[in-house]
Formats: sequence, C-alpha cells, structure tokens
Amino acid sequence: MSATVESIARDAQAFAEALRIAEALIFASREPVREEDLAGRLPEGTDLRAVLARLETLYAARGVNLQRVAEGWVFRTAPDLAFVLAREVVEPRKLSRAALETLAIIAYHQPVTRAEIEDIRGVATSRGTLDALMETGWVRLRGRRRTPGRPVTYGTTPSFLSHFGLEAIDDLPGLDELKGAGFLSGRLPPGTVVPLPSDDPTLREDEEPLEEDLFTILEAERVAEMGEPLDMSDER
Amino acid sequence: MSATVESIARDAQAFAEALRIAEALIFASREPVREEDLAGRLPEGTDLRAVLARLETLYAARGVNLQRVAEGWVFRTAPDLAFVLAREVVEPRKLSRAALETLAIIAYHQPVTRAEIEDIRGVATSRGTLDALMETGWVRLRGRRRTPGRPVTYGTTPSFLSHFGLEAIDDLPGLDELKGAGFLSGRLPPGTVVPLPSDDPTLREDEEPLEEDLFTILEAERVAEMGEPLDMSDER
Amino acid sequence: MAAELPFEDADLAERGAGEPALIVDVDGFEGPLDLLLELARRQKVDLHRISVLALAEQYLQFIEEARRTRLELAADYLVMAAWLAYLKSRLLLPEPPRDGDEPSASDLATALAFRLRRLEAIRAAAKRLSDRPQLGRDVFARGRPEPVAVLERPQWEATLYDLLTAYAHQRQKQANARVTLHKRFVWSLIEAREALERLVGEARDWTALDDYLTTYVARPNMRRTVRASALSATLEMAREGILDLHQDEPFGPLWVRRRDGGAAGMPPRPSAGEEKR
Repeated sequence: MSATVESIARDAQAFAEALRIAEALIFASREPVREEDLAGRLPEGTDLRAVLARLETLYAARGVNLQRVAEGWVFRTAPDLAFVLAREVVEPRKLSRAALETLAIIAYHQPVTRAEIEDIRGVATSRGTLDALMETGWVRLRGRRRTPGRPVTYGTTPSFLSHFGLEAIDDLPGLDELKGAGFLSGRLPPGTVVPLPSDDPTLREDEEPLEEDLFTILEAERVAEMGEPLDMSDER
Repeated sequence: MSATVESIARDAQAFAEALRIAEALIFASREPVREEDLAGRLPEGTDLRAVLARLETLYAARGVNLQRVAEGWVFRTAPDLAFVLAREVVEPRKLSRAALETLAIIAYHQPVTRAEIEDIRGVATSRGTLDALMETGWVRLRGRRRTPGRPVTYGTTPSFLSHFGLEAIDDLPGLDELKGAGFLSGRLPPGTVVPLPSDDPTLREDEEPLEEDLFTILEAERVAEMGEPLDMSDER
Repeated sequence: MAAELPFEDADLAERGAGEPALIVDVDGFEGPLDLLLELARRQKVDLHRISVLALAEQYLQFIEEARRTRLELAADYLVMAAWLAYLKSRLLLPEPPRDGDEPSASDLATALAFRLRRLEAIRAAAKRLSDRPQLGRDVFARGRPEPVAVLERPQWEATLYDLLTAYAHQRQKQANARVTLHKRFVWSLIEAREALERLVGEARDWTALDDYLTTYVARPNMRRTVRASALSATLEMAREGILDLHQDEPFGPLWVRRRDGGAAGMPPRPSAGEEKR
C-alpha cells in the first residue's frame, strides 16, 4: 500500500479540519469537554490524541492555552497573564477609630514608641491597628529609642502630609487652635501640652537606626505582643 | 533614526506579548471587548489596530475566529462549523416570518414608527410580533416622532448587531440596493431624500425622548391597538 | 426559509408560538399587499413591468372567489379590493384633464408598483439577514468565560477633621482620666466663729451677714467655704444666745446683730439691687 500524493494531501486536510472542529467544540463548551464527546463529533477515523496534542502545542505559547483537567479539555488563559485579567478596584475603606487615634498620636508625638502610644491611649494597641496604619503608607518605622528594650519609634511619612493636605507637619494645629476650633474643651488640666510635632527624618539624639529589615522587626514586635511572660496570667 | 537590531527584536517581543494579552482578554470574555478596554490593558504604546489585525489574520482559518461586532471584539466559532456545534445547543426560538420581516424593516428603516412598518408590510402589525421582537433584546423603543399622536419610534440594539455578526448598522446586507432603489425613503417618491438607517442612540431632529417608563408606553400602545379605551366599569 | 416562495404553503407552520393570529388569513397571505405581490409574481415578469391593470383584475377575481367559499374576509382585503376597482376604472377610462393635486391613475399605479417592489426588497433583505450566521445558531460564543478577577485595593479614607477629633478625644480622655485633687482651702468653723465674734461685736444693729463676709474675705475662691462656715457659726452662736438671726424670705439676705438687750425691731427692708448675688 503506497500512499499517493493526493491521499497525503487529503489526510492533511482532514486533520486540519479535525483541529478546527475540536478547537471550536472546546471553545464553545460550558464544561470541560471529555475525550469521548470529542471523538463522537470528529470525522470518523480521526486520531483524537494527535489532534489534541497538536492543539496543545499550537496554543502552548499563546495567550490562551489548551489544558487537560480532570473532566476533560478546556481553554484557559495563560497563567502568566493573570495580571491582565485581574481588575483592580479601589475600595474606599475607613480607618477604625483605634487606628485613627493611634495615627494622630504618632503624628503629634513622633518619634513615639508603642509603649508611649499606649500610655496616651490608655489601652494596648493591637497589632492589627499598627498593621493597618503601615498599610496606609502614612506611618513608618523611624528607628529605635536608646532605652532598655530598644523599642521601635514610629513617625509619619510625606504621603501622610499629602493625604491630609498638610504642607508640613507643624501645620497640625496646636493646643490653642484645637481649643479654639472646639476640638478640645476648656476643661483640661493645667499643664496639658500638645507637642510641636516634627517628622524630620534625621534621627534624634535618643534614637538609633533600625539595622534589620522591616520584616524581622515586625515579626519581633508581633512576638513581643504575644508574649510578655505567661505568668502574668491574671491579666486575662 | 536608525533602529538597532536589539530594538527591533525588543519591539517584536513587545508586539508578541501584546498579542497574547489581547488574545487572552478577548478569548476569556463571552461578551465583546471594547477597544478602549483593550487599550487600557495593553502595554503603553501598543498599536492596538495592528494587534487586532494580526489576531484576526491568525484566527481567520481556525475553528474559532476573531470578529468585530457592535460593541467590540469577540471570538466566535467559525460559521462553517455550525453543523458540528448545533447539536450541542437547544434550538433557539425561531422568529415567525412576520417578526423577521418587521425586524428587517426596523433595522433598515430605523428610526421607524409602527405606522411606517405597517405601510411597508401592507398589514397591521400584531402586538405579539412586536412583543416577540422586544423579547429578543434586538429591538428597542427609541423615542417619539414629533408628529401628531407622537408615535413611538423603534430601532435596533447593539445586541442585534452582535447576534447577526454585524460591525455596524451600515453593514446590513443589501443596504446599498435598497437605498439605490429608493426603498428606504418611506412614503416619499423615489429620488428625493434617501435616509439611511441609523441606530445612533441620539435622537433625531424629528424625535423626542420617551419620558414615561417602558411599561406605560407598551400599555398605551396596547390600548391604542385595542381601540377605544375600555370603560373602567367593564374591567371587572 | 430556504424555499424561494416560502409563504405559500409553509407559512402557517412558521408563525411563532405566542403570536396571536389577529389577521384573518386568506390562504396564508399576510394582508392584501402580500397577496398582490404573489399575484404579481404569477405574471412572471419583472416587477418593474407588471401590469397594474391585470393585477387589479386578478386581485378582484381572487377576492370574488374567496367570498364565494368563505364567510368573511378581513376588512383590509375588502378595502384594497374597493380601491383596486376604483383604480381599474380610472385606468380604463381616458385620462381626464388634471385638476389640482389629484394624482393621475398612472401615478397611483406607479405608487402601488413601488410599494410592491419595496415589500419584495425588504423581504429579500429579511432573508439575507436571517441567512447570516447567527449567534447561538450558527456561531457560538465562549462557553466558559473566565471572569475578570477583581483585586481590591483599599484606599484609606480619613480626613484631617477625623484625625484631629481622634487626637483631641484621646487627649481629653486622658486628661479626664487623670484626676488631680486641688488643695482645698477651707475656712474652718473655728476660724469662722472667731471672725464672726470679732466682727459682730461691733454691730449693734442689724447687718447683713454677707457684708461681713465680703469685707473680710478677700479671695473670691474662698467665698463658698467662708459662707458655709459662717452660716454654721452664726447658727451656733444664735443657739448660744450671742446673736439674733433674721431672714425675710428663702434665699434672702441673712441679717445678724449682737443680742445684748439692744433695741428690738425688724431689720431694714433691703433696697433694690442690694444683696444681689
């Protein structure tokens, strides 16, 4: 049996047609297409394996790939293009009151440590609150206070200023302005001081630089939170 | 400006990547993808036209073709493969001849009133026919003609174009012949003004907006068809 | 819809479900124009060259036959029959001199032919439209669309007002939480008694108690404690018979005088404005 030129050409055409049919069937199907179903639709005598292998190769480098999943064959967009198919949606989110208070304290009292924030707020600051603030990009880790335990100091960033429409950090109103605008009532103990804030990036005398990377620091802070000695069990 | 070999290679790679992205975006979507949306996702400086033209060519002989329809670009199975795929789907509801004719009149003569449709067909249009067309989503109420009785004008929708694989309303088959013979001129004798169909949603000079909600209009049309408004007391 | 003249036999079957047949069908024709078009086709000539006269005769004949076999025809057909009968008579008679705007018989015939050709053309267009590959019938869209994943990027919202309110609230709370007890200046009862004994010793006549106190007490913040202690001291001294006390009305001024058998009598009426606190 010797194949004539025509019969070879005929076979090639039949194969090309089978490719097209398989392609269309898989494209239009709602569910992955099982091989049995494909076989049933393709012209008699089609080598289904060969058709699928060829399609797989054809699409391998494309934006859409042919994939075999549990139930059958499907077209899927190429995994490396996931970013194109993702749509970023800006979701306005409000800061919690705790976060807002913490942010305000950081803004006015910077450079400030967590213990100092907690002292002013009178409650422990949850990790989530500080995480949320770091996420806003308005708060940064400045350095470490040169005191026992070397606590991290927090300060605000330039994007804090731009978000709140401040030209400089000392545009934040002082005590008298706060009182005048009715934010603070007159009944404050004498000697109440609203500090003159400064976000000057140069470290202060009592600050030293953060040597480690951010991750390590945050991790350490997290551990610190978990974990004052457990024998302080009466705190619960 | 002499392009170096590298910059040519870089351009080619960028183009190939843009192809993949456009391909993935259009392929993944069931609905046509608008060019603006594509442009927004492709790398800065991509020649969108060139990308689409190339994809169109690439897919022209395949089982799945890239098509431009009303709202944008979409992949559809090749029309000649209908016979393989048709088995898969539930037979869509077939339009009656009257409905199809009415649809054609609306498409070619839009904006068109019911009286004009009836003038062309030489017969009253049953409510059922228009209802069936509205149900397909291919026909919409456009506005009202500024003539006595303020009749509602009908036109086609983007989904009409998409269903029939038309890029724009002037791609309607045989439009030139109809226009040439003066058949689009309504009641006017041939040779005067030849209005072309337009599904441009902006109302024409002789149209005014529908103020009421759709339900009220359809109800009014129905009453008009019934003839005299029914005596209220007879309603129960 | 593959047949060239599909409406002659297969039409009734093609009427869509739910589409009420409001039209009285005449052998499946949709209206008089449809019937006329079919009759014109039977002339087997180009529609441009149909004989409107012959067409009118055929139509009238058709209607006659239909009326013989059927009970009623839709009014449309009868109106058209009447109009065609009129047109026929106009076409047969020699053209009268034109009067005014009335169209000539041949104008009417041309207009009818135009309408027939237009109907035929739109039918052809409808067929071409329906012959196009249709979505869901001939071509198919992506069966398994991949939805665009939505990544939420939070945009934090806070205003300077929020910030300042939060800060002020915090500081206020802090201030209120730390209660500082001021050193209280108290005028003791003993002090009060000593002072009163000294002062009242000189007052033989009724004198308002407050007058004593205000002259004695320089510092305003002491007034309350002075008044309280002084009142207690006067009551005690009255009990001991050292003082006489008199008050005209609740919260009125308290009058005192030394009791040592001095002239009896009532204290003076307070004049307006006096003793207003």
